[in-house]
Amino acid sequence: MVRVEFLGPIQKAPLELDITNLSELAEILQEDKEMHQWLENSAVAVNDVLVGSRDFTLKDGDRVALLPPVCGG
Amino acid sequence: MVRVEFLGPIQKAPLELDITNLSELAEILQEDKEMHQWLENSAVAVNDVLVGSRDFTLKDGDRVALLPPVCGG
Amino acid sequence: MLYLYDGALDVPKILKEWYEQESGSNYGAYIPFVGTVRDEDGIEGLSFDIYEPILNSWFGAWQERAKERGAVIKMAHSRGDVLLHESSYIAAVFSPKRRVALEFIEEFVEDFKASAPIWKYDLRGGKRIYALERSTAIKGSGILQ
Amino acid sequence: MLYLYDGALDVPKILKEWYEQESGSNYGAYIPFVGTVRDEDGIEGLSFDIYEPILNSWFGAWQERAKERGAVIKMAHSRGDVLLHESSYIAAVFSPKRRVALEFIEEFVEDFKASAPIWKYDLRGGKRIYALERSTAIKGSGILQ
Repeated sequence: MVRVEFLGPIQKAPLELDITNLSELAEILQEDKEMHQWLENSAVAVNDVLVGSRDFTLKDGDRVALLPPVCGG
Repeated sequence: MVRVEFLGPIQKAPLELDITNLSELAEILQEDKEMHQWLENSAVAVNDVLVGSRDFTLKDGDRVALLPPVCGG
Repeated sequence: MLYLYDGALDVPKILKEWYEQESGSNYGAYIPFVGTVRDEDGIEGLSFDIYEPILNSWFGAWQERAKERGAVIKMAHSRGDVLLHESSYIAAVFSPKRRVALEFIEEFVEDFKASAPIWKYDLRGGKRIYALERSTAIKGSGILQ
Repeated sequence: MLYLYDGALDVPKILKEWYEQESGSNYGAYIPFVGTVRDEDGIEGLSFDIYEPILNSWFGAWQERAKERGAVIKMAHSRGDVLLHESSYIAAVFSPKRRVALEFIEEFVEDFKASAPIWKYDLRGGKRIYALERSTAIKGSGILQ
């Protein structure tokens, strides 16, 4: 299982999904209309490391996080 | 009379001179060998305002200052 | 060193502590950047969420970059609510050289704004409203769309 | 505001006073630059001469420039001797905007180094030795040669 968390202002509970790459995650999240905006402007981290492409293999126990636009300071 | 002061590290007592422009001051100071280095690298202020050319008329009571290279901080 | 606090920062105390921490380290330049909440657009304050694991690794990479240039970097940030005229952010660089310090603080603060995983909310009527229009998408965003 | 002190600066105190002076002014960014005497080349410390009339007018021109950009600038400097690891110089800018503050502190500090009528001496064996090789001729120097 892969745990998916939505950080900061994204109002969505974490998911536990049986997926093997980020493309599968993209397909699942695209079905949620409220996520469209966030899919456009969020970055993705796997195990707390930012990932640059959706061709990314996931293994059991991986943690995925969606990071929407930031504004510290 | 014009009062001429030497600021910072220039070890020279102030002068009271009867001069009417900065060119006359330059001629007088060039006679002092110890001043050669300072004439090269010093800026000149008249009444505490920096002056950009030696074509500068002086009047009675003016104060001239020589400012050698600076290093604040 | 990265310091996170609940609520507003005690700016004089932090600036003093950092100065004293490095007072024997032979750095010639110390440049703190202090960010304070402005009274604008009728907000009551700001509020912040921080995702610490990625903030820590982002900051660690900057510490390495500082080290390569003989410098040290420190940062403090607030979690939760910070009211008008209170401060939520301090970044500081210590360096032997003035030029390195001036360049470094600018690069650091700009990358902080663009990359640090911190989310800002306006406080209005006691509610937190995400400041989307002032936020920046992290580089590489949108790969799931 | 320009503050001159005999000997080393009390950095935490000055940074705190300046922060508190502007705490209600609605500035979003406060960037101090602190200069500290480094232990190098076997010196015992530094010593400074200041020519105040021209320093005041130079600083006044910078205050005007700051005002045009909605900012405020403050500066403190030591007169006389400052020992190793003590501080002799603080400049700070307050601005509503981060970008203005970052650009302004850099421009100010660089012009300070090139133009402010302050002379630096190394302290060695209790003597003051003019630091000519680290000094900068003021723009327009040499008109009397």
